[in-house]
Formats: sequence, C-alpha cells, structure tokens
Amino acid sequence: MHSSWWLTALLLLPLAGVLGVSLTRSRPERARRVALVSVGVEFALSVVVALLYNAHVAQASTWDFGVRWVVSAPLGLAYDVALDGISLALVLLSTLVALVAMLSDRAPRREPAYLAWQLLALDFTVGAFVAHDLLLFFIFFELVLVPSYFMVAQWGGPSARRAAMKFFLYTFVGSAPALVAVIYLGFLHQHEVGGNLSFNYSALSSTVMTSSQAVWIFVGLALAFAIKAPLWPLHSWSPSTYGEAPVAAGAQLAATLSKLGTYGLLRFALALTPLAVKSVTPVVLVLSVIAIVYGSLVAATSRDLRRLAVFSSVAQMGFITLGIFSGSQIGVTGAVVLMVVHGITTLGLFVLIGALERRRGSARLDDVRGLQGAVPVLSGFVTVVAFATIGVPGLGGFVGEFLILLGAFGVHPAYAAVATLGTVGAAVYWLWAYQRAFHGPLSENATGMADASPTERALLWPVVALVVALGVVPAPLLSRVAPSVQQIVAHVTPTGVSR
Amino acid sequence: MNALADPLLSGGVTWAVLLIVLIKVVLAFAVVMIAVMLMVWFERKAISDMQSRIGPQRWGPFGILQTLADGIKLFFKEDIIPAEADRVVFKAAPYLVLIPALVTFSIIPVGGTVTIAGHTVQLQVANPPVGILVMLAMSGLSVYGVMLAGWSSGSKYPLLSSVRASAQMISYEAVLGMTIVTVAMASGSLTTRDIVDAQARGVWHWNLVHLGVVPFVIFLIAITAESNRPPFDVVEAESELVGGYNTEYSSIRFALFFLAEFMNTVTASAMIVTLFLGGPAGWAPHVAYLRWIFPILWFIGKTTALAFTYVWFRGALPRLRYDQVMELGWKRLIPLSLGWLLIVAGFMVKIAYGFAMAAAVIFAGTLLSRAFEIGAQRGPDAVLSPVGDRPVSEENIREYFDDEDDSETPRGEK
Amino acid sequence: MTTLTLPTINYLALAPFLVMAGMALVLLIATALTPSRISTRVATSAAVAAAGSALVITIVQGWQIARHGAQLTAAHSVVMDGFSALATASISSSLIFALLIAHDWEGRERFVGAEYQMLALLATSGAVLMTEANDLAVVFLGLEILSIALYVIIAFNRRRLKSQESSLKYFLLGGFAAAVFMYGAALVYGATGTTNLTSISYFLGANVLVHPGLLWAGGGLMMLAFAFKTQAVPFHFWSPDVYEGAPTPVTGFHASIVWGGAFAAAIRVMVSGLGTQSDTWRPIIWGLIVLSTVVGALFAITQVNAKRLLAYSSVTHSGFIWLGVWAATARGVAASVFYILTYAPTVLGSFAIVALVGGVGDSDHYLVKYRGLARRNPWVGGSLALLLLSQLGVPFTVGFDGKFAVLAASLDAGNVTASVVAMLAAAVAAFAYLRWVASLFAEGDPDVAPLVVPWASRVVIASSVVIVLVFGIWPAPLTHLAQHATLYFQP
Amino acid sequence: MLALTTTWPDLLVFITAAALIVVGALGVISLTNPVHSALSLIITLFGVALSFLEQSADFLAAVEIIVYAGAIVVLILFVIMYLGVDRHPHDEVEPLVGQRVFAALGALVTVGGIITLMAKSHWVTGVMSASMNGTSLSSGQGEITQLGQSVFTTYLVAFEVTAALLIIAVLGAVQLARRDRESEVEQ
Amino acid sequence: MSVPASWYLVLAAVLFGIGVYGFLTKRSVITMLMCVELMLNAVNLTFVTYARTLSDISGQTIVFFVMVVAAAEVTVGLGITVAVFRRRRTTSVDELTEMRG
Repeated sequence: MHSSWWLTALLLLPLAGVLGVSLTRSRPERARRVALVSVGVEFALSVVVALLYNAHVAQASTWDFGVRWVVSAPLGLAYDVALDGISLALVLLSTLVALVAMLSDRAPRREPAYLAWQLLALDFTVGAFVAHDLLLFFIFFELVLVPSYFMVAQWGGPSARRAAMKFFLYTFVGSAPALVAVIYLGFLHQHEVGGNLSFNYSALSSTVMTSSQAVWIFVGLALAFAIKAPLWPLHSWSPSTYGEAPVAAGAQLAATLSKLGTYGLLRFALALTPLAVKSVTPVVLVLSVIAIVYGSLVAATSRDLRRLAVFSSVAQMGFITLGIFSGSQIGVTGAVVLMVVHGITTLGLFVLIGALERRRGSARLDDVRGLQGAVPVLSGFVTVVAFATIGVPGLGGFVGEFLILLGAFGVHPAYAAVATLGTVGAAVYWLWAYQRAFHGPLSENATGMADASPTERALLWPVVALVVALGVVPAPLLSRVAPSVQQIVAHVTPTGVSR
Repeated sequence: MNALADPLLSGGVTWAVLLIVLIKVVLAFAVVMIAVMLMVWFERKAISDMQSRIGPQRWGPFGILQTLADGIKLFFKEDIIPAEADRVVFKAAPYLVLIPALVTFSIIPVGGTVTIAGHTVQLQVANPPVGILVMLAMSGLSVYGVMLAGWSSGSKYPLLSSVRASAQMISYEAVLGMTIVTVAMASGSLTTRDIVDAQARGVWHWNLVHLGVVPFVIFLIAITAESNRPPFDVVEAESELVGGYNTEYSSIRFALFFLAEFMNTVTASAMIVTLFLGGPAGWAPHVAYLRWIFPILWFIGKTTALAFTYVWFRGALPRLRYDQVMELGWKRLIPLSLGWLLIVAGFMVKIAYGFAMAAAVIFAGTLLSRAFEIGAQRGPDAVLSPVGDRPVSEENIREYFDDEDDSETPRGEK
Repeated sequence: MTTLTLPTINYLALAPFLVMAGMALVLLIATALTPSRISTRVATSAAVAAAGSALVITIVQGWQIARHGAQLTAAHSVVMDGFSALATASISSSLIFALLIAHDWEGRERFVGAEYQMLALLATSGAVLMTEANDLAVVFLGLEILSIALYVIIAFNRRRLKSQESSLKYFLLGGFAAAVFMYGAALVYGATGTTNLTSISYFLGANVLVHPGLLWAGGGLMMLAFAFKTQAVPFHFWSPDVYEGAPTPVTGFHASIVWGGAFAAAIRVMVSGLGTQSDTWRPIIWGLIVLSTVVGALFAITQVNAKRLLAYSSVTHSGFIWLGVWAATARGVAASVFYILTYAPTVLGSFAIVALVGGVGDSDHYLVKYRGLARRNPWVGGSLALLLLSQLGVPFTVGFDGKFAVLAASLDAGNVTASVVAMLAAAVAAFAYLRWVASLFAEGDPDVAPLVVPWASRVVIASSVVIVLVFGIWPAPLTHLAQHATLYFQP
Repeated sequence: MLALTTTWPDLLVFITAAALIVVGALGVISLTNPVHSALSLIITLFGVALSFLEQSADFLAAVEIIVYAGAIVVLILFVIMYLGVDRHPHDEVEPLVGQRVFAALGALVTVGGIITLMAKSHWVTGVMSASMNGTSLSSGQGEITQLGQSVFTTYLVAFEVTAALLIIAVLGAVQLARRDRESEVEQ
Repeated sequence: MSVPASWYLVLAAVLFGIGVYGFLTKRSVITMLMCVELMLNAVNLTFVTYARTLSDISGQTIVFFVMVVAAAEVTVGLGITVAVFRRRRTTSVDELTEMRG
C-alpha cells in the first residue's frame, strides 16, 4: 500500500462539479455541460485508476491507493480510503453508470439542482466503495440517501414524494441498528487493543469476538445492507421508488445504489464477522433462493420494463447473496461479476425505459404486439438486455450466474439446484411473453413509433458491447477481482474450500 | 448571646414558673386594655384641647370612663351582618385585627427584672430569641384582618378601602423591617431585652441618637402609616370611602376594630420607646424594694409622650392623598432606610468604610432621584411607537391582534 | 461577637455569571436613567457584548483549568472545571444567537426597550450558574433564576394570548417541578447529611448505605425535575404548547440554553454527586431514553405546526442526550456536552428561520407556510433543509456526529437496547423532518413574496449553517474540547 | 426555644401543629372559594411555623410567618380580589374521567412510597454534621448566629445569587402587569 | 426532645402528598399555586427536621432560599395570571384552549 491522492481526487472531482453547477444556476445548459464534463473526467480518472491498480504494490496486498487521516480521535472518525479489486470494479461501474445516465436523460427542463444531486450521489457512492473504514463507509452509505431522496421526490412521477419517503424511511430504519452495530464493533476492537476508537477495516477484521456477538453484529449490519440491496423480504420499497424515479436517477439508484448493499454485505457484514457465517448462512441462502425464484417469476410476468427491472434485480440480488454466502471463492467471484453485470444491464434497461417513455408515455409493453417489425433496433436492445438479466449464455449475466451456481453447487447443492430451476422456469416464461410483444403482426397502438435515435444507439451500443464482452472475455475483470475475493474468503473460512 | 433569652425558663418548667407566666399574661392583658381605654380618652381630650373643645367629661373624673360607656353601648347594639357578606370571614376579621396588636405587646419590656420566689422574672410577657421579628410577623398578619374585613363585607367601598389599607401596610412593612435591621445591627441581637439593655447606659446610647435621628424618624412615620393612623388614614377617608373597611360593621365587632386601632397606637408607641428611646432605661434613685418601679415609670412616661405625638399628628397634620402615601413609602422611605442601613453598617466595620458607604449612598440616591424624575416625565409605558409615524398599516395591526381568533385552521390553507 | 471568616472566592469561576447578571443590571439602571426608551439596537449590542465576554472568560477559564486543574471555590459550592467551562461556553454562544434572533423579532413586533435583553441575560446567568453549581442549593437557585426569567419572557408578547397561556402552563408545571426537586434534595440531605455534591459523593464513597431507600427517593424526585426541564417523556407534555405559544426567539432558548443548564446540572448531580449509585438511577434514565425517543418521534410525525414539530423533535433529542448521561462515564459526559454544544446552534438556526417565516405577529407557523420556501429563498430554504437534515442525523452534519458520540458512549457502557431503540426512533422521526424538507422544495404558491432576511437573522442562520457543516465534516476541535469537559469529581 | 424537660408539651405541640397543617392543607384543596383556600393555607403555615418552633428553628418560624403569611398569601389574596374570581367559585367538574381517583392514587403511591423508603432507611442515613465545612448546629450557641455564619460561608454564593432572583421577580412582575397603550386598541 | 423526627417527616410527606393531589385535581390557577406552596412548605418542614436530626444548620439555611424562591415564583406567577385573566376572564386551566394538538 502506498499513499496517494488518486482516490481523494476521485472524491473531490464531483464536488467540484457540484460547485461548478451551482455557480451556473441561471443557465441550465451550461450547468449540464459542467456536470457532464466533471462526470466524464471522473470516469476517465476511474479508468486511469483501474489501469494503475496494483501496478506497483507487492502481490500480497490487494489494497492500493490508501490514505488514512484521523479526523476525530475520540469519535473514531477517520478519512481512510483505499481500493481493492472489488471496489475497483464497482467504482468503475459507478462512474460509467453516472456518465451514461446523465447523457441519456434529456428531459427538457432539468434544473441544475438535479444535476448537482446526481453528482453528489455519484460522489457518495464512490466514497462508499473506496472507504477502507467501516464508519466512513457507513457515513457515505447513509449520505447517498439524501441525493437519492431529492432526485426521486422532486423530479419523479406523480406519487414520487410518497415513494421517496418510503424509500428513505425504509433504508433509514435499517441503518439505525447498523450504526449501533458499527459502534459496538468499534468498541469491541478498542477494548481488545486499547488506544483510540478506530473503525479501520483491516484493524476491525481481526477483532476477537464470541460467535453470538458476531451474529448480533452481523444482523445489525446485514439488515441495513439487505434493505438497500434489496434482498427479498425487504424489497417492498423498490417497486414504488423505481416506478416513480426519473430515468437517470433510477438508473443510478438501481445500478449502483443496490451494489452498496451487496458490497456492504460482502465486505463488511460477512468479512468482519467470520464467526457468524456458520449460523447465518442457511438463513441467507434460503432467502436468496426464494428471492431468485420469486424475483424471476414476477419479472417474467411483468411487461412493464420498470417492473421488470425491479424484480429482475430482486432475483439477481438473490444470486449475488447466494454467491457471497456460498463460501467458495468461485461463488464470491461470480457474485462480484454479477454485481457489475447487473449494474450494466440495469443501466441499459433504464436507458430503454427512457426511450420508451419518451415515445409512449410509459414503459409498458403488454398492450403492444409485434414491435420487432416497427422498431427493430430498439427491440433488439430490449432483447439483449433482457436476456442478460435472465442469464442467457454468452452474455455477462451468464458468467456471473454460472460462477455462482458453480460455487454454490460445491457447497450447498440443494440451494443451487432450486435456484437453477427457478431461473430456467422464469426464462421459459419470459421467452413466451417476449414472443407475444415482439413477434407477430404489429398492433395499432405501436404504429408510428420511431426506432432508436442516434443518441440512443450511441448510448446503448456500448452497454450491449460491455454485456457481451463480459460474457465472452471476463478475464480482465476476474483477474482484478479474484485476489481480493480470495483474501476475503480466506479470512472468512480459514480452512475454506477453494476451487 | 444566649440561646435562652428568658432566664425564667432556664431552669426548666415548674408549676411556679407556669404560674408566673400566667400571671404575666393576665397582667399584660389587663394593662393593655386599661391603656387602650385611657388612650381613647387621652386622644379625645387632647384633640379637644387642640380644637378648643372640652371633650368627654360626664363619665368618671374628667370623663375618663367615657370609653367604657361607649363600649357598653356598642355591646348592646344590634349586630348586623350584611346579606352579601362571607359570614365566617366577616365574623373572624375583627379578631384577626385585634390579636396581632395584642401579641406584639407581649414582647415589649416594660421594666427591668424582678425576683419572685427565687425566679428572675423579666417584666415582659415573653422574650423570644427572635424578639423583634415577632413584631414584624404580627404587623404582617394584621394586614389580614383589615383585608378580610373589607372583602367579606361584600360591599364595594369597604373592599376598596381594605385593598388600599393592605397595600399601604405591606409597603410600609418593608420600611419597618429595614429600620429594625439597623437597630438590630447596632444592638447585635434581635431580642427586645438585649436591645433595651444596649441602650441602658445613657441617653447617648439610645438608638435615637446612636444611629442618627434618621431611623427614628423613618420608623415613626412608617409605624404611623402601618397602623393607618392620621395623617396616613387614607383607608378611612370618609370623603372618598364612606367609613373605611369597617363600614359594614356594627355593634361589638365594630368596637373590636376600634379597640385594635388604639391598641396599635399604644403598642406602636411602646415599640418606638423600646427600639429607640431605651425602653425602661432611665435614672433611678436607690430606694429599697422599689427600685424596680422606676424603669416602669420611665417606660410609661416615654410611651405617653409618644402617644401624645400621635395625637398631635392627628390634630395638626392634614391627611395625605393615597398616591402620596405610597410614593412617600416607596420612593422616599425605603431608599432612605436602606441607604441609612448601609451607612450604619459601614461605620460599624470601620470609619472609612462608613464614609465610603455614605458617598456611595449619596451617589445612588442622586441616580435614584433622577430616575424618579424621568419616570414621572415618561408617563405610562408604550411598547409601540405612537400611532402617527407607524409604518405598519392599520389593517396589519388588526390582523395581528386578531391572530388569536384563527387558532384552529392554518392560515395558509384557506 | 463571633468572627466571620468569609470563604475565598475565585472570581474567575463566577465571572460569566457576574458579567451576565451585571449587564442586566446595567441595562436596568440605564432604562431607569434615560428619558427615552433604550433602542433595541443598543440593548442587543450590550447583551451580546456581555455574552461575548462570558465566552471569552470561559476561554480564560479553560486555560486556567488546563494549567492549574479544576477547582472548587466559595466554600466548595461552586466548581470550575472543564465541564462547566465548556457548558458555559455553549450557553453563552447560544445566548448570542438567541439575542440576534430576538433582535429582528423585536423589530418586527415593534417592541422597544431592553426588558427582553435583561431577562434573557438573567435567565442565561441562571443556566450558567447551574453548570458550575456544586451544591444542591445553588443548583436549585440557578434552576429558579433560569425558570422564573423564562416564564416572563415566554409571556413577553402581550399581544399574543397564546404566549401568555403557554407561560402560565409552563409556570405551573415548572413550579411543581421545582417543589419536587427540592423535596428530592431534602431527602438526599437527610440521607447523606449534606447538600454539597462533593461531600455527598465522599459520603457515599466512604459509607455503604444498608438502607439506601431515602437516597433513592431523593435522587428519583430530583431526576424527575431534571426530566421535566429537559423535556424527557413522560414529563414533556408541556413542551409542545410552550413551544407553540412562546415567542419564537424564546423557543430557541429552550433547547439550547435551558438544556445547557438543566443537563449540566443533571450530569453533575447524577454523575458527580450520586455517581456511586448509578446502578440505581440508570434504569430510570433508561426508561426516559426509550420513552422520549419513541414518543417524541411518533408525535413529531403527526404535527402540522412547525414549532410543535420542533418541540417533539427536541423531546427525541433529549432522549439522545440522556443516553450520554446514562453512560455516566467520562466519555458519556463528553458526548452529552458535545451533543448540546452542536444541537444548540442547529436548533437556534432553525428557529431563526421559523421566526422569519412566522412573520409579523409571530403566528404563521403551520408547515404549509413552508411550501416552496427553497424556491422563493434558495439560501434560507437550503439552510433550513440542512439544519433539519442535521437534526435528522445525516452524516457530515453535526447531528450525525452528536448522535454518534452519545451512541458510542452508551454502547461503551453496555446499553445496547436503548441505543437501538433510540436509533430506530430517530429513523421514525426522520419522516417528520423529511416531510418538512420536501415541502420546502415543492412548488409553492407563486403569489407569496420571498422573505426579507434582516442582517441579524442572516448572521445567525449563516453561522449555524457553517457550524453544522464545518464541524459536521471536521468535528475534531469540538470533540477535543468535549474530551476535556471532565467533571471535577467523578467516582 | 423552650427547654422543656417533660415530654407531654412536645407531644401537645406536635399534635397541634399536625392538626393545623393537615386541616389547613385539606382546606386548601377542598374549599371552593379561593379566599377560603388562602385562609386555610395560612392555617397550614401556622402549623409549619409551630413545628419549626418545636424543632428549635425559631428564626425560621418567624420568617415563615413574615414571608409566607405576611407577603406571599397576602399577594395571592390581593390577586384573587383584584381579579374578582372570589365570588364565583369554579364548578368543579372533572374534565377527565376519574382524574381525581388517579390523582389520589398517584399522590398516595408517591407519598406512601416515600414514607416506606424513609422508614426502611431508619428515617435518616446521613451522619451528624457530615458536611465538609458546614456549620454544625450545636445547642448553647445562638441559632441565628449560626444561620448567619452558614449563610455567609457555606451558602455565600447561593445567598448572593438570590439577588438575581429578586431582580427577575420585580422586573417580571412589572413587565407582565404593564398595560401598554396599544392593548386598548383591541378592545 | 421527645417527638421523634420521623413523625415530622411523615407529616411533611403527607403535606406534600396533599399538595400534589391538589395540584393534580384543581383547575383554578391560583389554587394550584397554593398547592405548590403547600409542597414547598413540606420541603421546608423536611429540611428543618433533618437539620435537627443531623445537628446541621445547612438544612435551616436552605429553607431560607426556598422561601426566597417561593416569593419570587409567586410574584411572577400571579403576574402571568393577571395578564392572562385580563384577556381571558378566567383562571381555570381548562379554559386555556389556545393551543391544541
């Protein structure tokens, strides 16, 4: 590890963008330009960081770019950032999503405030991913709520305010016990080693605790993460929120916000409480499997793309948790891959939702027939993205799900089997429905629909390309993620199964 | 200073002691009653003289039994209780006036000490360690009688009168207290016996002289006002308030008020004598077995002189207006007595402190008088600026005076 | 004659009190000696000067304490330690804010004269006295100086009946609470033979009471009174009415200055005096915490009046501060002080805006009035949103740091359940704040003219926002200070 | 102070004081006319003063009468008369069902609890004159002197700050009772 | 000294209880004020009793302060009552209905 200002720059850049946007208050177009530039630079920066990653560190450590600066010793507050493979993947995802989302959202009247919130959301998400300190992560994790709330509440659909409130409260309630768990863990550590309160990740991960303490801490943390993800029984805020969110916000929220939950589960809830794993794994696995089956089925029966995005997310989150808790390195790696892929596909879905809503006023597909004839390119994009979400081989989703199932089969075959069946069933159902909407004669209400515009194509092609690329050559991603994953798995299950 | 101020009780309570106490009580009661009777007569006579009249003369020598005759007459008159009256309070009020006056007398040393059956007996009913505070407490309580008498009558004028009276009494109580503190400070004790003893060494040790004349004057004025005597008898101002708080009273209850008023005069005189004029102290010849009688005579003499002062006040001075009474109390006497207290305290510690304190008091007094002047100019306080240059429109003012009316519905929702 | 040896007095310890009460006297004398009424500007400047000097004095105190340690003075009835210095500093700076808010309010209501400033200074001097009181009698007197002056300024606006009614309610209940407090003090006196907190503590340290019932009863009654003053449930019922009725600048007084005094005294009595008995009183505080946070949050979400909402919100916050008291450790004390220190400017800033929106007559306090405020006055609306988010406990605001500090302290002392409950309640209360924040940004009535923000309010709002943000992101200076806010005596 | 060697006078005094206190207090809460309540309060005050006397707190007994009976209750009576609420006693309707029962229960439980706790603690657990520099109350010395000593040593600060309290009281009373010209506008 | 301190303590507690009961049930502001006075007197009695029991003058000194406070409190309280009464013509707390909710 070596000290470096890269991550700090990554965190300051969107803030500078916010400042720039707020300085151009009266001119929306200029504000948009400023915002776009800062997001673009941010994305470029993250790519540079990705390229620089681990170029100059000993192979033993997966953490890079670390900076630690104690803000308040008695409170244990510290500015402590670092990056490992998993974070790197998600940081890249976040910046990409933000860039595309911002580009795709061309609603006529977008106040600068909206752009500022978007930038802030990006900033906080990146902050959470690069936090190398439990408390700092938690702070960013909480902070993301504020821009999300405002974006949804103020620029969303007719009942957005209510939806945003529901979303905020849901997640806020979840994070209440999490904060308690965070502090509790900090004290366990402090009482063990003395000195000031510290929430440093590396330090905390070696905390000695009893297994019941571990379970309680896990439950406290996991609750918050599970709500944010959202994991199956706690997902009920998501349909209304994503149903009402403006497209760009929806993309940003669905694609990156949910990763905060799964990332937190993997990085903190799981890795900091190895002793809890044994007792909580069955529960999480059951929930994951239920989520997969339930999410897939609901997603497959929904012709509304927003609803599809929501429930396929639920299913995918099920896969991710299944992977995380499979206890095998392959499974966890798969989970990380799936996080990235899910982010990209969700982004694609929301870009499509935006496109459809511009044309038809809504993203519903159940009242149209034979769209393939009218808007072949758009239909093609829908197909690819949808296939990716249900894990059709050759696409990114497949790699993730495959790895997860592979990992899970080795350890918990029964769960894996059910999960597989669930997806297969859903795929069948989905294909059948797809046939109705896209094949056959064109229905009247779809005539006159324009096909994808150049901008839309310019945005969607890279998405599709990425999905395909990740499906075909996942190696660059895997090679960066795997060592970090291995460290976590090794920490959680010292004698662990690794295949 | 002794914890046990009364040597009589130091040896424990025996039957003899109880008997002595009982005798003292009865004796004091009798003496007070007779004194009151004489006081009434004395006042009527003296006033008559001042006004070139003759005054009572039928009953007894020089009409000395006139009071008794009046009492008997009143006793046989019809006892009227107004329909609107609060009966219990109405009946109780006269006693509430009388009792404090009587109790106050119990702490006044009328003479030195005598030895009866081996017991040293002080010639005063009681000598509690808190001494002079009893007088303050009683003057505080005497407010009730007046106040309740007026209130319970269920009539407008008595009520007004009683409110006036009680306000006046409370105000002057503060002055009294402040002067008493000065005296207590000089004597280093609160017991009346110690106060008297401290003055026993000669006229120059009398508090009248010892403390400067000011406290004496203040006390004299204050206690006159406290007992609603002329020229501070605004509560009974016939021209304004019919007859005062006891307008509705008749028969024996009225007599009780009357009694109380004169008893207060006697007590007040005795109290001044005790506090400022050395009480029973005075020259006494060596006469075997009768040495104890001279202090008593001195006491009676001094008290009579003061009682005459009261009568003189009544005969000579016009009645003050009510607001003048209150102003005198609050704006003159209270600051003055407080200032004098501080000066005396300063001198008691060190002469230099005394002068410094005097300077400070004079400075404060100047400021105070300036403040009074300004206060008098300013008139009643106005919170808003005068209507002429008000930038707020009349409508707005309406609105914000009305803000209480729309309590339930938020304004914005209309 | 017996000689009297006066105790030595360290006037530095009493200086903040003396400065404030002294300035009140000066204003009183000036009022009497000037022919025209003193202008609000002069009165405010004088009072702010006094508060500012008190603030400076606390810095000197802190310096002295750092060099020579904490000390008892005036026959051990007053103590000067880091805790009192910091609490006094918090109270003094809150007073500056409160005075500035009141300055604009007096201008709007066209009040002239220095009465308000005098009473505010006197009330604050009572709170200051409470922070450094080391004797139950002094605590009581401080409490009463604070309360009685407060009754008057709550009823200050003679044109508003609400103001007087709420003052009456507060007065009656406050008198009741004072009597209860004193009865508790009497019982503690009987149980320990002294009213001096240090002596009480020594006594309890040196003697094990076989039958501590008397002490329990006394401590319990005193705690009841503290709970009343700090708006802890179930003794909070007066607070919404008083918040609604009191003039808005006075409302700001409550959660800053009154709390400063009341919590300081509560901490000193409970931790310094009865610290050895913490096992006994902790369950009571536990109940207070759980009830305050939950009830406060539940009622806050149903309110339609901004001031009532803030009243219930402060009930919740009170529960949080009690969390720090519950811990009864150095960390807990520091956390509570930190919370008060940061909550005070937050709530004062909020009330500055509420007072502005209330307008002439100080009566428009319904939440509907706030619709679109952020669109009409972006800076004011944004500030209010930030202040509310801080009360909600969003990270990078002082609200989060404060909650974090007390939670840390209470968890450190092993109070997991109450901490979880408090956090959940805070999440529920979030609804109330959010609804308000949302309405700030909603489309408002276009006919409503933007607010005019006078300079004093501007100063208050700006500084509270700066404090909330700067110390929210970088709380180190304040936490550092709070760490030195140790009690003179802690068993 | 009466140094009595026999016990029955003490008992008698106590019984009298207790009777005065309880009767007076019950009167305060049961009489409907506020003036009668106030008078009843005076009875209680006398009982308290009497019990002070009995417990060798003569000075306080006097002060109790002077301050409470002589000033506070007079003030209360003043206001009652000034407001004219004396002639129309409130009809004592219970606004909340069973409020009295609950209040009685609450008061009973509180008082009972306190008495029980006190009794269990043998009424007093403090050590005689344990205070650090408190002035001990020893017989043979004047009680007033000791009070003075205590006020100017142990409680010096407390004593001095009462000044602030009194200033507030005066200032507050004036401020509250002031009727400004504009308040006539609304009538 | 014969009467045990406990008798006085119980007497004080009873007085306090009566005050509390009255405060909770009475609706007239002035009567409530008087009930607070009852409570404060119970406090005074307790302090004096303990001062005797403990042979410590502090208990008596504090009674002083309680009295001062009582006086100040009554002054201000009655001031507020008068101010409200001027506007409302009632001293019953039930009729203080400006604020609800």
